[in-house]
Amino acid sequence: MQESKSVPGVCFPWEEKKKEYAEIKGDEEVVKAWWETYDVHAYVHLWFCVTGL
Amino acid sequence: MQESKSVPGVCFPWEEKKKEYAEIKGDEEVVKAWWETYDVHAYVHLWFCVTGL
Amino acid sequence: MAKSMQELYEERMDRYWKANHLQKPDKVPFRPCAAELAGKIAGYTAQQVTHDPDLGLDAVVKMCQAVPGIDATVVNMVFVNTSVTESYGLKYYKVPGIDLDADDSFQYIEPQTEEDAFMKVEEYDRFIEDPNEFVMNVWLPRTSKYMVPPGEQNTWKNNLAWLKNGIAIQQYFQKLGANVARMQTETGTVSSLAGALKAPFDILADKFRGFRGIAYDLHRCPDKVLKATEAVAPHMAWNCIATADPSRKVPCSHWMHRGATGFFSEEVFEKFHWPTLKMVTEQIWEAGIQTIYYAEGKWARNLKHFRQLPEQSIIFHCDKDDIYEVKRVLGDRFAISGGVPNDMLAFGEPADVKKRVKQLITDFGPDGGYLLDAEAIMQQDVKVENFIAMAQACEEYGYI
Amino acid sequence: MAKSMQELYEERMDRYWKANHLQKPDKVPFRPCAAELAGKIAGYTAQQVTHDPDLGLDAVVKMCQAVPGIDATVVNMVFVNTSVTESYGLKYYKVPGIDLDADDSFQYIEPQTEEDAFMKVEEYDRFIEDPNEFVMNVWLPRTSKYMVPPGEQNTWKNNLAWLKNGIAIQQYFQKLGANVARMQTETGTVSSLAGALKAPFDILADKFRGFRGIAYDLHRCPDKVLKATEAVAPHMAWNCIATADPSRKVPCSHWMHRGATGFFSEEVFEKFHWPTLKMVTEQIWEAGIQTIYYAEGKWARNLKHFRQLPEQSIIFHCDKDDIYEVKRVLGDRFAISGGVPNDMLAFGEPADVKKRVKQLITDFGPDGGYLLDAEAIMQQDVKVENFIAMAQACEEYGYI
Repeated sequence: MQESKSVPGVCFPWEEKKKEYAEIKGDEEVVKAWWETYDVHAYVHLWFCVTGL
Repeated sequence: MQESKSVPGVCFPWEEKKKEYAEIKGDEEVVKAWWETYDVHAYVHLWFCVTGL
Repeated sequence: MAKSMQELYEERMDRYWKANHLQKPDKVPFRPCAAELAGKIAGYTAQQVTHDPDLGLDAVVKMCQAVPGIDATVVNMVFVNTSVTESYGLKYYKVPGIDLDADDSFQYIEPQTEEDAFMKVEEYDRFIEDPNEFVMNVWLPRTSKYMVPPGEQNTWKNNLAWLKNGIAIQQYFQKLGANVARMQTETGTVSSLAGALKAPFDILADKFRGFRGIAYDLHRCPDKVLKATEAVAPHMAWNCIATADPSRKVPCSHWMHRGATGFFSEEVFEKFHWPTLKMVTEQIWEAGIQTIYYAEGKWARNLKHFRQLPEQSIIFHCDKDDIYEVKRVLGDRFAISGGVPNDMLAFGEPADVKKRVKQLITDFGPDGGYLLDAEAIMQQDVKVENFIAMAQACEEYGYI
Repeated sequence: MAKSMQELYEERMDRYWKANHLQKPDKVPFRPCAAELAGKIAGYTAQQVTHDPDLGLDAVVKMCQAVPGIDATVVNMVFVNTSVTESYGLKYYKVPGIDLDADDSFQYIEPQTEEDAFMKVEEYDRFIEDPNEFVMNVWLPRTSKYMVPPGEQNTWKNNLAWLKNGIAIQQYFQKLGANVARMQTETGTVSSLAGALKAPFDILADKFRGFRGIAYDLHRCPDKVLKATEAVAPHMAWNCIATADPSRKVPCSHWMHRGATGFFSEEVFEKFHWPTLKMVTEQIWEAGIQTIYYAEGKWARNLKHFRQLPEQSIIFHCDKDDIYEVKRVLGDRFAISGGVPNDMLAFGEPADVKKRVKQLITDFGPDGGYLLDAEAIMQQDVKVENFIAMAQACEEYGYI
């Protein structure tokens, strides 16, 4: 099976986004969860254009 | 009062969009109404960033 | 006392679930896939149901109200909303009321040349390396009049197109959800599917390379075609599961195109089409979701392959195949649907339809695992009286 | 028999409406503006109510459940959702839980130099010619880490940022609407405002030029400042009306900043601030909508100007002004709100609060046109027992 770089459900990985922050002073999970929530939505929009439109 | 070029509620005017179509074979009002619906939403998003965020 | 909508809904859900799972429900479920036909019943033009998302969805509710006996149906069988696609400048449709008369069905325009293709033959490696990157940065911008790919000079129309894509599709998703709820509470009807799937080979053929392109590629770069199907398959499965029914009660749908026997040889099907389709279907099944194989065209030669799938993992919808042959080959493992020819619905009379429905129910009903439907998606050519006859015959003969 | 939520809601709406319209309701309405305080009551950190839109909105419902006697409140007094702003890379906030401790309030970072300003002094003409074009093509891209203006080389992060802006804000709007309904059905509480307004001068000062920039501009290009307020005013009015309560029952809100007497001279207020604010307020009133003038800071010197506005067109919220003086100057034309010092709510005791509330109600209640609130938006420094005392005192003494 061909290995692909792209991970389903991810456009802009949290690991990349996290590098923008010097520090996360509070609960990182809250920040990560919502970043990923909107990132997943963006991914679903992109692929809805592919498979649904 | 200063006259401004921009009309509230409009980003991409229907008159401009309409030029893309060689012809509108059916009910133009339906096409116009929905173009303007999403255009108004985009405008509201832009100004929500200005006044609400 | 009349049943409440909730009781009616639960009764229909039970019936639908059992038939999908090879069981014998109290009645053969009527599960039509009505597209522009719903608009015809509701009094809306094809332009209205295609371009106006509110009327398009309203038409389905009105159809369920006007025609008693619909157990489950598709909330948006006119699956493209062209006001959404126009908002961000999608190029590949002929739109009812714009490019077409207000009563024509929307049409997909497949680019006919390598130059116009949304993915070029030399781009296989990029696609294979990262299909999501390709979709975001190459494919989607190419399909839009306004979008600009990374690296090129940006425009205000580009920025606005992405914004509108976000807004319009998001709103459309919410309207879909609200209308599924409306169908349930106002008409007691089950939304028959959630989550869409295409075969990896189909998506490559339909949306990226085009039929001509893929036909050549099978000869000039067969390994890349195969790798491309393998690269895109996880995205197909993931998206289908992510957008499926959270309760796992209703199946997702797989609209089947280029695996039909008229397009490619059995060898091509076996090597390029089937392996990733099988894998994706199994992943979806492992997530607890059945897939409707909506097999457009004729599939006879390839039917035997589907027996490799886990029992009950699919519902096989029969279009131009002999449904008796389909039942013989697949009926012990999977539910089947279909059986009423669209020609009969368009040109026949209610008596013809009732006779056909009675026959289908008599032959398939007693075993369970059968759902009544037309052969193909019902558009504006279907006579309303024939559709009503279908529903009535199912009510009349279906309790067996 | 206990009142149904719907009865409670209607009673509160009637009370709220009457007080806003200078009438005497059955009880003085308690209309708190509770921001991080709601999270404190619900058990959520400032990070949670600011960054998690579900918890932020849930906190307000929980507060209405936990503290009986809230007649009307703001569904999202923590008005910035930082997960939305992070999704498209907004630069101008310090975010609780990221840049700030999880229990700090979010902070707006105003660029301090001309170089960093989101609008440069030489861009007045472009802004004046077309404020929407400026917002779309200049201002918004500059405020985002990812967005790229037209004419520059596009990036994938730009495209994704616009898409996410569309999705995230759209979802946030839907969550807001759903939570207004939840407040009504689960707690019988009125959503106290809909549609936000800023004074044209304030928006120019706050979001485009910055306070330092505008202070210089008033000397170096006063005509352009004035023209800019005039150019942006129709957009302020239009947006406020478009996002206001469709039923016109609840007011919109005008969060007042740089017109307070500490910032600029009366001449500046009269020439640059007031004319377009007056015009916008009148347009909104003509559309059938009242405006809450939430007058942050001290406004005494400028109060007299507000008398020019149509009777009942505004509700004047008093922060650091002497509320008795406000009542004397404006009380015959407009309802007033406020009166409980935030210092007392943070450092005082419930008995102090009750005494203050009793006094306010005794002095203003009999005339009608008064709404109980703190002086300023309530953050996490307010003691919960003092907030509860406020609600209880209003229940106890408010029926006069």
